[in-house]
Amino acid sequence: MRVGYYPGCSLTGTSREFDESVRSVARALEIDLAEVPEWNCCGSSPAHMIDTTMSIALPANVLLKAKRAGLAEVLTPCAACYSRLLMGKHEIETKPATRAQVERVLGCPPGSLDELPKVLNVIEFLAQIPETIAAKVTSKFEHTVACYYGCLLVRPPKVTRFDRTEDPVEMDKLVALVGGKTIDWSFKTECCGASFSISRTSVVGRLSSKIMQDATRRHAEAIVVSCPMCHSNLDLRRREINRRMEKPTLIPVLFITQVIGLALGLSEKRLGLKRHFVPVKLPAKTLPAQVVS
Amino acid sequence: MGQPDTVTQMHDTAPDAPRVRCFAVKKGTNRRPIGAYFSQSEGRTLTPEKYMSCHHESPSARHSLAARLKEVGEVDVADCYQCGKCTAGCPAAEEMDVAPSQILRLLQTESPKHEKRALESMSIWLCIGCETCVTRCPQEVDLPRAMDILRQESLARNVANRAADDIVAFHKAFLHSIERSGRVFEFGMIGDYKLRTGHLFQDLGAAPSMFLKGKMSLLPHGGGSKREVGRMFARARAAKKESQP
Amino acid sequence: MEALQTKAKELLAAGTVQVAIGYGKGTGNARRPLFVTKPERAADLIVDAACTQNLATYLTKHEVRVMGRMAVVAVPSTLRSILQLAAEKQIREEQVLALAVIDGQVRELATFEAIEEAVATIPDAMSEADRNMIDKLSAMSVPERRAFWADELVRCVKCYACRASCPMCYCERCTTDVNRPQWIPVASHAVGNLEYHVMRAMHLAGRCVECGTCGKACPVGIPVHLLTIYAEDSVRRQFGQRGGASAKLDYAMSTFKPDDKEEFIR
Amino acid sequence: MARVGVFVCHCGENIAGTVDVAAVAKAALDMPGVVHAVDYKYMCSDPGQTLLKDAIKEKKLDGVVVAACSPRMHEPTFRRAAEEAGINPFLCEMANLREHCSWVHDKGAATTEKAIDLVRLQVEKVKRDRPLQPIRVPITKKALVLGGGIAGIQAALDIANSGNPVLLVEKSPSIGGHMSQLSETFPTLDCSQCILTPRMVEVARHPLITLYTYSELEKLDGFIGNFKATIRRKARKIDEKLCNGCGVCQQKCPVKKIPDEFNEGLSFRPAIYVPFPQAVPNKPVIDVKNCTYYKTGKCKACEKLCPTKAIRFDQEDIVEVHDVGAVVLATGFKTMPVGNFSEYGYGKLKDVIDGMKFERLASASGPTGGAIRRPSDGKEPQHVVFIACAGSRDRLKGVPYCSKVCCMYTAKHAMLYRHKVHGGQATVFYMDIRSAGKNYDEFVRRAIEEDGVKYVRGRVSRVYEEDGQLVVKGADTLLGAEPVEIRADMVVLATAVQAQNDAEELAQKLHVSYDPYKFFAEAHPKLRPVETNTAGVFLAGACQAPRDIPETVAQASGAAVKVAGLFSQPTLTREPIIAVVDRQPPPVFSSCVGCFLCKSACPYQAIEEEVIKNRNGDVLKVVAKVNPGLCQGCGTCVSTCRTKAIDLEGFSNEQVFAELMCI
Repeated sequence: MRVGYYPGCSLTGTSREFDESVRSVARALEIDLAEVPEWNCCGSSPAHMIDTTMSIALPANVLLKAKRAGLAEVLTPCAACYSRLLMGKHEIETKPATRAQVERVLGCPPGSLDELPKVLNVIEFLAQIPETIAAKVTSKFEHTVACYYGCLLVRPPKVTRFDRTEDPVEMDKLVALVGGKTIDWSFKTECCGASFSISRTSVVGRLSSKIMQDATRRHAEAIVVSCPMCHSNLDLRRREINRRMEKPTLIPVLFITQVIGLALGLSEKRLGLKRHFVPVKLPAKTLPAQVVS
Repeated sequence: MGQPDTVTQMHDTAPDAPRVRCFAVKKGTNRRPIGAYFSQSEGRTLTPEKYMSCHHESPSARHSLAARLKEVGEVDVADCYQCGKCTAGCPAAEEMDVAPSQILRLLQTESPKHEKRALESMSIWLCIGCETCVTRCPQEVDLPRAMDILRQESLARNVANRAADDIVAFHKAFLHSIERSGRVFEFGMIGDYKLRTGHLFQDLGAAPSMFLKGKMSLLPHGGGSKREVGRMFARARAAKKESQP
Repeated sequence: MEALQTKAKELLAAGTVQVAIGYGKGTGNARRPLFVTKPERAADLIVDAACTQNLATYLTKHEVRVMGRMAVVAVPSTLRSILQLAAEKQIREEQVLALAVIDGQVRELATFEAIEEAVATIPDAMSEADRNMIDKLSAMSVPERRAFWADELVRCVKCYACRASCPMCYCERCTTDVNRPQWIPVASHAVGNLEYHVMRAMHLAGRCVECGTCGKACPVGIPVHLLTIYAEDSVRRQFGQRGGASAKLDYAMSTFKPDDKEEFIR
Repeated sequence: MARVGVFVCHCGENIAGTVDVAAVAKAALDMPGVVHAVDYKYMCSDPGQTLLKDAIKEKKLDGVVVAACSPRMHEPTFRRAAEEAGINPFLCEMANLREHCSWVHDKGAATTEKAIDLVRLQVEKVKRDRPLQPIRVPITKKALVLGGGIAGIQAALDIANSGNPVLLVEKSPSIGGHMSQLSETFPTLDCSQCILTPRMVEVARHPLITLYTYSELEKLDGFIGNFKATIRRKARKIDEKLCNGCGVCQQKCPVKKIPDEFNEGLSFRPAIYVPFPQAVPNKPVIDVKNCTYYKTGKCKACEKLCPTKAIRFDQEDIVEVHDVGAVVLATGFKTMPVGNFSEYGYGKLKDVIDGMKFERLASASGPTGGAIRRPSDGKEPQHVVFIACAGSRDRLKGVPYCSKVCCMYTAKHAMLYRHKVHGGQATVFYMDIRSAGKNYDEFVRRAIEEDGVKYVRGRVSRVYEEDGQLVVKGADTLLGAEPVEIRADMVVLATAVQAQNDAEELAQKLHVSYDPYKFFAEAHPKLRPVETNTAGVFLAGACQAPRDIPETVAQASGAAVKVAGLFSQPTLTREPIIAVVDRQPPPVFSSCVGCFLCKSACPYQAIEEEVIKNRNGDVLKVVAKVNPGLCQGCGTCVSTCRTKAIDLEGFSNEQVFAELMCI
C-alpha cells in the first residue's frame, strides 16, 4: 500500500518524534510513504493570520506537487498542516476567483488545480486499516489514556468532515484497537492555545492547564495527541501548566502513532519517545517488553 | 436547513400565492406531477440570489468594512444577531479587550468610529484561529475569516494595536522564514522573532534541551524549493500592489 | 435467417401467433414489410443488414391487430417501441411477441419483462453518420443552425411520411389535423414547416426510440430523424431517462423530480 | 356576430393616472365585435355595476370585458352583475389594466397602447366564451379528525356539537396528546390535566364522535365532500368490550423495564399498559415488541390473570374504509431530540434534559410526584440552568424559525423550580424574550421580579461535565459579552418545536402542501389560516406551526366552523373552470388515444380511465376522463396532450390561441 506523505516543518524539527513514529509504524504495517517531492511549508497560522493569499497558495503548491507526483491521497500527520491543506483545497474548490488568483501566484497554467489529491489526517488514515493494525499487535497497550484531539482535526466540520465535531471518537477507537482504554472526558476538542506557544505563553498555560486538570482528575495515565502544536504545548510548556495546577502532574503526552508503535512492539528509540520533555514513564507492569530493532 | 429553495414574490393584490413548491406528491413513483412544480398564482419563483439582487444597497455601505468582509471573505456581518455564542466558547475571550461578538457588532453599525475600534483592538490578534466560534454559530457567521481580514486591514492601515507587536513580529518572522527557506527554519525564525521583539531571553532555558533532544537544528533544512516559494511571495506582492495603486 | 423462419413457422403452426410481421423481398435489394399468416409462407422471411425499418409501426394498426396475436421481427429500436407503446397503454402483453434479432441470434421475447431485460443490455447504436451530423449541428451557433434547418425544411412538402412511419405517432387525430385552432398551417411554407417539425420533435422528446425510420421515409431526403433523436438525447442528458426503457410509464416530460437540473428553464 | 361591451375603469388615479382610459375605450370601439365601450371612475362601485347591467340589457350584449384590476379582486363582483343582468356569468371577462399595466409602467403612449392590447386579448377571448354552469357535488356529512391532542379534541367536539358525526383517529393508545403530559400551563399556572381531562371524557361520551385510538390513516382518496379514508386500527391484543380497565394485567406483567413514553423515559412501564391513569379509553394495549410472549412464545401471565378474559393474543389489525366529507389535520408536533445538540453533549449527559422531561418532573402525576430530582442520581438540583432557543433560530444545527412557546414555558419552568426548591438557583440563558400574548409578559416579569429567576442574555456555547456537575459556558451580551461560566446540577434545554417525523408522508397522503420544515401549509398565511390548498382538508394546531394552547384551541374551533359551514350546504358548488376530455359519437368516441401521459402530469389525481365497451361488453377503447370534483383547472394536462383531446373550459385552446394571434 502506497500513500503520499507530507510531514510539514514541525515534523522535521520540534516534533521529530511524530515523524519518526509515523514512519516506523508505516514500515511495520508495510505502508509505503511517498514523501511529496520538494514540499514547502503550509504557511501555518501566520499565513492564515496575516496573508490570506499565501495561506492558500502555499498549501496549493504542496498539493499540486503531490498531484504531479501521481499521488491521489496525501497523509498529513500534523493537524495544523492538515487544516491548512484542507482549507486551501476547499477555498480553491469553492471559489473560482481565489483559484485564478492562486494559479497566478503559483505561475501554473489554468486547470492545474483541478482534482487535487485527497488530504488525510493520521487518524483517518489508520482508521481505514484496522485489521492490518490488529493483526500486527504484539504487546497490547494496556493503559488508560485521554485522547486529546484539539481544534483543527474536527473544525470547521463543513470542511474537515471528520468524526463527531464536539465529541470525536476515532482516536479512542484506535487506542481500543491496540488494547488501550480511554477516558470519557470533556476537553477532547478544547483549544490548547496553539500558535501562542511562543508569543503568548500565558494563554497556553491557562488553556492547557484546564485540559491537563480534567485528564488527571479522571485518572488518565497519559494524554494521546495527533497534533505537534498540542503536543508541544502540553509537553514543552508543562512547567507553565503545572504552575497553574492544583497538583503538578508528570503524565506523559504521546502521539497516537507512538501508542500504536508501542503496541506493534517498536522500540522507544524508533518511536522517538526519548525526545519528550516530560519523560514517558507509564506504570511498569504494563509497559511493553523492549524489542531490539 | 436554511432558507427555502425558492421565494415567491408576492403582490399586494395577489396574496394567494402559495409559498411552497411541492404539493401533491404521488406515492409509488419518485417523479412528481409537473403541474405541482408551478405555483398557481401570479407570483413568480425567484432564486434567493435573484431575490437578494433586487435589494438596493446604500451607497455608503459599499465602502464599509462590512461590505469588504462580504466581498472578500463572503462573511455577512448582518447575519449576526448578537447571541454571544462565539464569545461564550472562545478560548481567548478572557484575554480580549473586545469580545468576538462585539467585534461583529462594531462592524454592523458601519460607522468609521466603530470600525476603528475593531481594527485597533487587541482581540483580532488574540484570536487563535481554533474555529470553535464558527463551528457553533447558529447563523454560520465565519468569524475566523472575518478576523483574518480585519488583521490584514489593520496592518494595511497601520493601526494595529501596539500591544500586539510581538504577535505580529512572530507571524512576520515565520512568513519571512518560509519566504527565504521554503520551510520554517526554527532557529533562524526564533532569532528573527527575538530581534524583532527584543524578547532576547524568553525561553532561553528551553533552547539547550531542544538541541539535546534533536528538536532544533542550527542549520536550515534542505529541500523545500526555496526559490520557487520566494517567487510565489514576489508574485503575490506584485499582484497586491497592482490591485491597490 | 433459417432460425427465424423456423421459429416463425413453429409459432404460426402452433397457433401461438396468428401473424408474423417481418421483412420480405422488395424491389431490387430493398426490403419491405411482410405479414405472414400461414406457416408455409414463413420461408419468405428475410433477415439481413438491409432490414432496418422499425416494424413496430404496424403493431398499433387496426388492420393488423384484428388478425390476432402478432409476432414481430424486432431490431433493438423495435423492442424499445414495444415497451414505450406498452407504457402508453397502446399494447398489451398478450397481443405481441417479439422475435429479436440480436447479433445474428433470434430470441423469442414473450413478456415485457424479457424485453426490458434485453433492451437494458443493448447499447444505443446511433449510426456513425448521424452521430457526426448531430455533433456538427451542436457545434453550430444558433443562427447557423436555424439557417441549416430553414434550408432543409424548405423542401418539406408536408406529405407526413415521417409521421406515418413513426411507431410512436399512433394518435388517431394528430395535432396537425386540428383546425380549431389551426395549430399547424396546412400549406407548406417556411414557418408552417418549421412549426410542424418542432412540434413533432417536442412530441417525441422522451418517447423517441431513435430508429431513424422517419428520416429514411422522407421522400425529399430531409434528415428529420436528427430532430427527434436530438430531443431524445437532450431528455436523456437532462433527466437520465430514455424512451422505451420500461413498460411502466415514467415520463420525464410530464413529471418533475426535486433534483431535476432545470437548465432548460433559464 | 358577437355583441361585446367594454368597460374601462379608472380605479381612481390607479389606472387613469398612467393610462389614457378614454383612448382605451375609444380604441375598443374599433375592435371587431365590440358594440359598446365606456370608461368610468370606479367600475366596482354600485353605480359602476349599474352601468354594466344597464348596458347589457340596453345594448343586448352577449359578452362583457371589464378592463380594471386583477380578476382575483373583482371578477366575482362583475360576474354577479352580469348574471343579474341576464347573461351567463362566464361571459364576463376582465382585462387587468392595473397590476399588469398602470402599476408597472410609467405614464406614456406605449402604456396606453399596452392597455389597448390587453383589452383586445379579452375581447377575442370573450367572443369565444361558452356559457358555463356551476358544478354541483354531493357532500358526505361526516368529518375525519386526525390527531387526538387538544387540537383534535376541540375540533371534534365543535364539529360534533354542530350536529355532524366525527371520526376521531389517534395513533397512540390514548387521546390527550402533549397537553396531557404538561404539569402546569402558562400564564395562569393551572393544572394542565385538570383542564384537559374533562374534554377527553366529553369526547369519549359524545354520541356523534367515534373514537379510534391506536389507529392510523393509511390512505385518503376522493375529494372535498367525498373522501374515502382508509384507516388501520392496530391490534391492541385485548377485547375492548370485555376489558373493564381493572389494571391487574399491568401489575402482573413480568416485563417492567420499558422506558415509559408518557414520562419521557424517566420511569418504566410494563409490556401491557395504559399510558397514564386518566387515559381515554382506559384500556391497555400490549406492546408486541417488548412482550415476552411474542418474543419467546411463553408467559401469557396477563391472559391467565385477566378477570374478564379480555386478552386476545391472536388479534389482528383491522383496515376499514370510511366515507367522510372533510378532514381536520391536528397531528401536532414533536420536540427536537436532545441528542441533536453536539455542544450540549449529544444527549450523553444525563442531567441535560429537555422541556418535556422537565414537565414530567414537575408534574404531580410524574415519576417523582412533582419533586424536582435530577435524572443521574435523583438528587435535588441546587442550580438549574435553562437554555432557551435550543435548536430554534439556529440555521446551522437546528431550525431557523422561532418555536414561539419556549420563552413562555422556560419562564414557567424556572418559576416552578423556584417554587419547589427553596434556595435553589435558576438561571435562564435567552436571546430575546418573546412573550407576546395576553398576560404573557407579566408572567415573565413575575418570574424575574417575584421568583428571582436570573436571566442572562446570551447563548450557551457548551455544556460539559466536571466533578459530577455541569459546566455551562455562556456569555452575558448585556455586559459587553463577558464570558459566564456556571456550575449547574441540571440543564434544561428549550428544544425546538418541529413537525412530526411522518408529517411529510402524511402530507403526501392527503395532497396537502407543506413548508421546508414539513409543517403543513395553510392556503393563505393571513386570510385562510385553517384551510389547505386541498379543498376539504383543514388544519388545527401545531402541525401547521409552533403554537401554544389558546391558539391551538382557537384554530381548532376555526377549522370546525369551516367544516360545519361546508356541511351546512345541501351540495357543493364549484366554478366550472375544469378540464374536459373530448367526446364524440361512435365509432370515434373520443379523440383521446388513451396514452395517459396526462394522468402522470396531473397534480390533483383528477384524471381517471374510462372504459368504453360495446353492448357485448367488449372493450372498444380506454380513454381519459376528468373528475370534476378533483380538477382544479390548472391546465397541465392540456399542454401535455398531443392529440389536443383535453381542453380547459373557460380557457380553451381556441381562446388562448385567439388571444395570442391578435397581438
